[in-house]
Amino acid sequence: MGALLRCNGLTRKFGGVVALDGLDLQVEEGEILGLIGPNGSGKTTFFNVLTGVFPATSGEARFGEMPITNFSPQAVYQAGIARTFQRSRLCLPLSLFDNLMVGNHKNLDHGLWFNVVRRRALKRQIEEGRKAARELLELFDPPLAGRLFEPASRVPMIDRRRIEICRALIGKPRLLLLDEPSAGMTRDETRRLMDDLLEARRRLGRLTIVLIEHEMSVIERVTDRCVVLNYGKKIAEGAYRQVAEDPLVRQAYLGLS
Amino acid sequence: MTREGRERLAQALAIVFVAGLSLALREDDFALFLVARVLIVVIACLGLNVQFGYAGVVNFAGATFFGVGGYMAAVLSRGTGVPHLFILVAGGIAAALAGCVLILPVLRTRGHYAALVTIAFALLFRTFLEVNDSLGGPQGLKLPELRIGPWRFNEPIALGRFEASFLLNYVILALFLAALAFALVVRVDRSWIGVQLDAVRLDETSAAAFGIPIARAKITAFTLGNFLAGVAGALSAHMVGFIAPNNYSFGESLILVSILLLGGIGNPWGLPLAAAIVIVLPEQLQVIQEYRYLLYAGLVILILLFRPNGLVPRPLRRLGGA
Amino acid sequence: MITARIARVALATSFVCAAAQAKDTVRIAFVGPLTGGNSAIGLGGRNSADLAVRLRNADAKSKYQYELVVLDDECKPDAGVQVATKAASDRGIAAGVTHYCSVVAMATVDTYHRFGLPTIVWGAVLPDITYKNDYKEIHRVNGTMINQNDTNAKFITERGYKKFAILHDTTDYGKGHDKYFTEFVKKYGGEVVADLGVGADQQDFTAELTQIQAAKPQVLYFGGLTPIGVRIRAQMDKLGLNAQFDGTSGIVSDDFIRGLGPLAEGVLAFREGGPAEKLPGGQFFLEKYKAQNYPNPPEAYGPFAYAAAVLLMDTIEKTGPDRKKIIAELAKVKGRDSIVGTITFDDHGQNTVPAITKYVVQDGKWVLWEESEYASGKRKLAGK
Amino acid sequence: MTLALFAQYVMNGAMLGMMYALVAVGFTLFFGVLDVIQFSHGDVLAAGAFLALGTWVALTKLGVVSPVLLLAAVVVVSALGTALLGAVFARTLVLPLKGAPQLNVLLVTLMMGTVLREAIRLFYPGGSQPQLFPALLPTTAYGVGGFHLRLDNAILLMAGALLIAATHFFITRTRIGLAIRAVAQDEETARTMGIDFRRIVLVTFGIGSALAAVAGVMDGLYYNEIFFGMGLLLGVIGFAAAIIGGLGNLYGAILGGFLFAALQTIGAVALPFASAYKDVFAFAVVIAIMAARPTGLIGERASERV
Repeated sequence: MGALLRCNGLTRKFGGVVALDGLDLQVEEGEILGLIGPNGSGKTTFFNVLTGVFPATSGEARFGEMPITNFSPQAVYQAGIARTFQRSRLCLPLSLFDNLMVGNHKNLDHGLWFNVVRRRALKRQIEEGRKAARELLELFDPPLAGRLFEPASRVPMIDRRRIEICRALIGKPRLLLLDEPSAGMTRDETRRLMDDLLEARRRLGRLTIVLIEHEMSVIERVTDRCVVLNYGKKIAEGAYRQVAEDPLVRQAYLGLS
Repeated sequence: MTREGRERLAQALAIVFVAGLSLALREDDFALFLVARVLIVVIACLGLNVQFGYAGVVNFAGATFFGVGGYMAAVLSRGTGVPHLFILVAGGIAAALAGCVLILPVLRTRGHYAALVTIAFALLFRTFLEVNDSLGGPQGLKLPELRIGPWRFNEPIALGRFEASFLLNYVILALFLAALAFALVVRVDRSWIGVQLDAVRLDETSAAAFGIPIARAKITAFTLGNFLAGVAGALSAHMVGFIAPNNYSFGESLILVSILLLGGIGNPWGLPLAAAIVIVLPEQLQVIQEYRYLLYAGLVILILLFRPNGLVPRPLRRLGGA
Repeated sequence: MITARIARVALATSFVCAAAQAKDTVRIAFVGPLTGGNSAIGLGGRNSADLAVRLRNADAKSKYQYELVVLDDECKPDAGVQVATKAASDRGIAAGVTHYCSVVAMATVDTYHRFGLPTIVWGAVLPDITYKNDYKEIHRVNGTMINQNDTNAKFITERGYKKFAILHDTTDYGKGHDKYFTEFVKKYGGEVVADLGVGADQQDFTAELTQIQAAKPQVLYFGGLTPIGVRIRAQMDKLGLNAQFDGTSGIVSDDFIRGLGPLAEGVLAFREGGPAEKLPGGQFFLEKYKAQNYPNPPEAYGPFAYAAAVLLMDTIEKTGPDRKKIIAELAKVKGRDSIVGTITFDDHGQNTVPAITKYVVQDGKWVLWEESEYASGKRKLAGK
Repeated sequence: MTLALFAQYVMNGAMLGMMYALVAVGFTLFFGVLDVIQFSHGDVLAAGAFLALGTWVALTKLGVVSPVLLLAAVVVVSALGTALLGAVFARTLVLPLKGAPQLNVLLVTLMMGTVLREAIRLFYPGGSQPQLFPALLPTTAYGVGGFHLRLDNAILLMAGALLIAATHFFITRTRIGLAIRAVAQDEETARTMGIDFRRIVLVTFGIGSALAAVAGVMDGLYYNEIFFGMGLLLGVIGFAAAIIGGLGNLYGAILGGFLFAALQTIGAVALPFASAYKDVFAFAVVIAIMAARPTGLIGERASERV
């Protein structure tokens, strides 16, 4: 029973459309699971249902021993699941540091009294936050550590992706959900990003990751295991080489008949 | 010097400047009246700044909450012996509580839909005050003089050889409260709450995904903003000495919002400048009498077209100095 | 402090230079609503006061050159107090012709009293403005809504009408009229079958009028101003409501007739003050007003603003531009002729000779009731 | 309440709802193509009404007497002139602000409304007082019990219904209408399909403003009186109606318009408090509706695009 995340019959309907159809899925502690499938096959919907953006129509999800079905997004985050978004969703007018601190929410004190009156304690907490941010960036991409106080709108796409991943990492989650980190980047940039991620993961201890990705070379290189979705249903599961050979997958995904 | 240190110095200089100006004008009643009014409007707009500028909660009923504060002050100071300093706070609390009526629709709606909720509330409030006679109806209410301990606000100041208009009393109090409100808003901005509110304004979904309680953040901002508007309203009611529904129309709310945009939304530093322009300019335009609003509206349009981020755009937040 | 003093000296010097022709310049303030919904009446008042000043300045016999300082109170108390402070704290201003909106007049009396600025109210009709205080500075040339409604109720019940519906706007003006008319009409034996308040910027009254129609009144009393008065009269016709329309001073304007056309025929209205066109100087006022080519008509209260300005300047001629002396002199005003009738101030500064003039619309004109074909029996009021 | 009286209330409310709906349709069209609220829309309506009145005055001076000719001229001139005005606004104020915060657009258009309103008040002869609007329709009246039906009202009601139907037809069946809907759906895709985005925006603002002008003329014909401030409340109510229905939805705007009129009538007549509270009642219900249906009655569902 080493599964960190266990979903049973997870279903989500939008009106008459079944976006997620009775998905059974397990994520083992410490693995990197690839989630693949054609556009509209329910991958992002799965993330959204899991993180409480949409409630599940039926089915359940457990995180460790905790039933997290229909938790609010906030509660899912508190339980230890962090995510990135398909389209970059940084707060562009804010500094990189502010963006990272959004991800560090659970370690910060948000009381009105603390923030307005106890300025000295707040200052200490800010110092700690800066240290944590710098350390993480040093690990991930050292040049970025010197640019903490630039607005996110002014850094290139690849750095935004990095910050987005760091924003998810800084709260030290147990499970990281990455939604197509390569979107909008060149193949080369994607490779560099993945190298950084793997390197960071190696140093941070064995973080569990679920990765949605269209770029098959990425999947092949980084994942331990893959789950293939089509029309909201799981159609195959196993190591990448294995599922890539699966005729069902080839038909659905690659459009080969 | 750190940035925070520089800001503190600027704040101190601003206070000294206003205080010095008021002293220089101490016998010019009308100028003091305008200074006090600018300060009061700054307090109210600081509140709106927290709502619009930080949390992204739209509020087109600023003058309404201002009015709730004023009416609370009138009711308390006419009917009870509550100390007047407390009345100002009570005005703020009343406005914050009045805002609670709107919490549910304000939380659930966004953008133009939220705008409608507050516009409807503003119209409703004014009509209600006019139709309902228990609060003076359209004829309004007179307020007694403001007193704090032995300090009587409607008496001219005479300390030894120093003499000044009674309005200097109100300027002093308004300056004190404005400085307090300013410090509060700046501190909120430069703290985790500021980051949190910005995250809520810019992207609710991703904010929620990182554990930020959206509803709580919005309620905090909405309530804090209304509180400040209410305090300002209570002080204004006492200074003018009279309140009536006419003062709290939708048009007045729009003036508050236009001050916010002219100053540079999200930046408290632009507000005093914008408030001074918006209040003093039409006054200087009295010469052209009935054409004032035509010109004023045209001017606002031009500023918004050519300086869309206001006169003093909001700078990047740098937590922890640097 | 020093700069302020220098500025003041500089100002005073330039002032003297400008007026150096021979006569000293005396400044008097005019305050009224120049923007917003009540601006028509405000501009009429402004023009009338302006006319009074122009005529006086053209008069070689006057001791002073007068300058009118015009301020906009927007019909809002806080804006009113702001401009009142401006006028009253400016020692160069000798006196003021102030306010049409009652709520603003109420808000500003304390300010005038504090600074000792003598003022004459030219249009606000709420009794409290003069009677709720003992301020010597505050005077009023026009009568209050009490006098007006007393006369109105007595007149209309004497015509044999019994059942009344009241429609009033929810401003201080409309609500005050509602209160006093209800009081007096009951006293004279009338029955109020419906009493409804409406918004001052409302456009559609069909719901209210249908409700009133169901109560079958003989008279519809309207307490409010020209804009919605026009709408209500027009919509009565749409709904076939044939009650006699009985209005207040707020509709005595050419625009009421212009806005209604033939529908205005037979409408009654009452106004404080004598009929300008019949009184000494009244015809003169109307002619001179026309000659100035002002873009707006004087409206119902223009003659009052004119009379107030004339009264102030007459007083200043005697006393010089000294506020205290002006106040003392105004207290003595008794039986003074003006274009709005005789003016006598009581110890509250209220004009106690409130001639109330009765008007009826006949052939597209406001005609004195006594001279109308309605009084002579040639034409009949609604339902008679 | 008698049946005749009830019928009278329904008739009054329907007339009111028709005008609100016409204004609301404009709001919803503008929002559809450009995601903005054109807050001076109410004052554009007033401008249309005054343009119509000015045309009438000019034509009468020239000696035209035929009511049919006058009516046609008044409607056409007012609609065309106001359409031009709307397009000019779109060109000079709204399009340049594309991409700016919603709040800026809102305030700019509100201020433009103030400019229009003040301009009418100051520059139309006698504009600060209500103006008599000529009765160009036959005023024959039929009375049944307490019910009073006038021919002009019936004509106006039918004309309004036809106009709404025509707008609907135009949007759903014509080429330009399809282009407008394509832009409303997705600007980018519409551009790639070769639709001239700017042109469609200008056309939409023209059409919406022309509708407002016609509503203004109807208003004048119905009340026989127009006023510089007439657009203020009509604008707010039209906006409220468009929002209650759900922005961008034609049926929503129509529904919202009639619903608001119904609320006002009910507030004035059927509720146990003074009729002056009718707007308090109507706006309170609006707030309640927004709490229950945050995106309007038939708006898009609150969907989060992640």
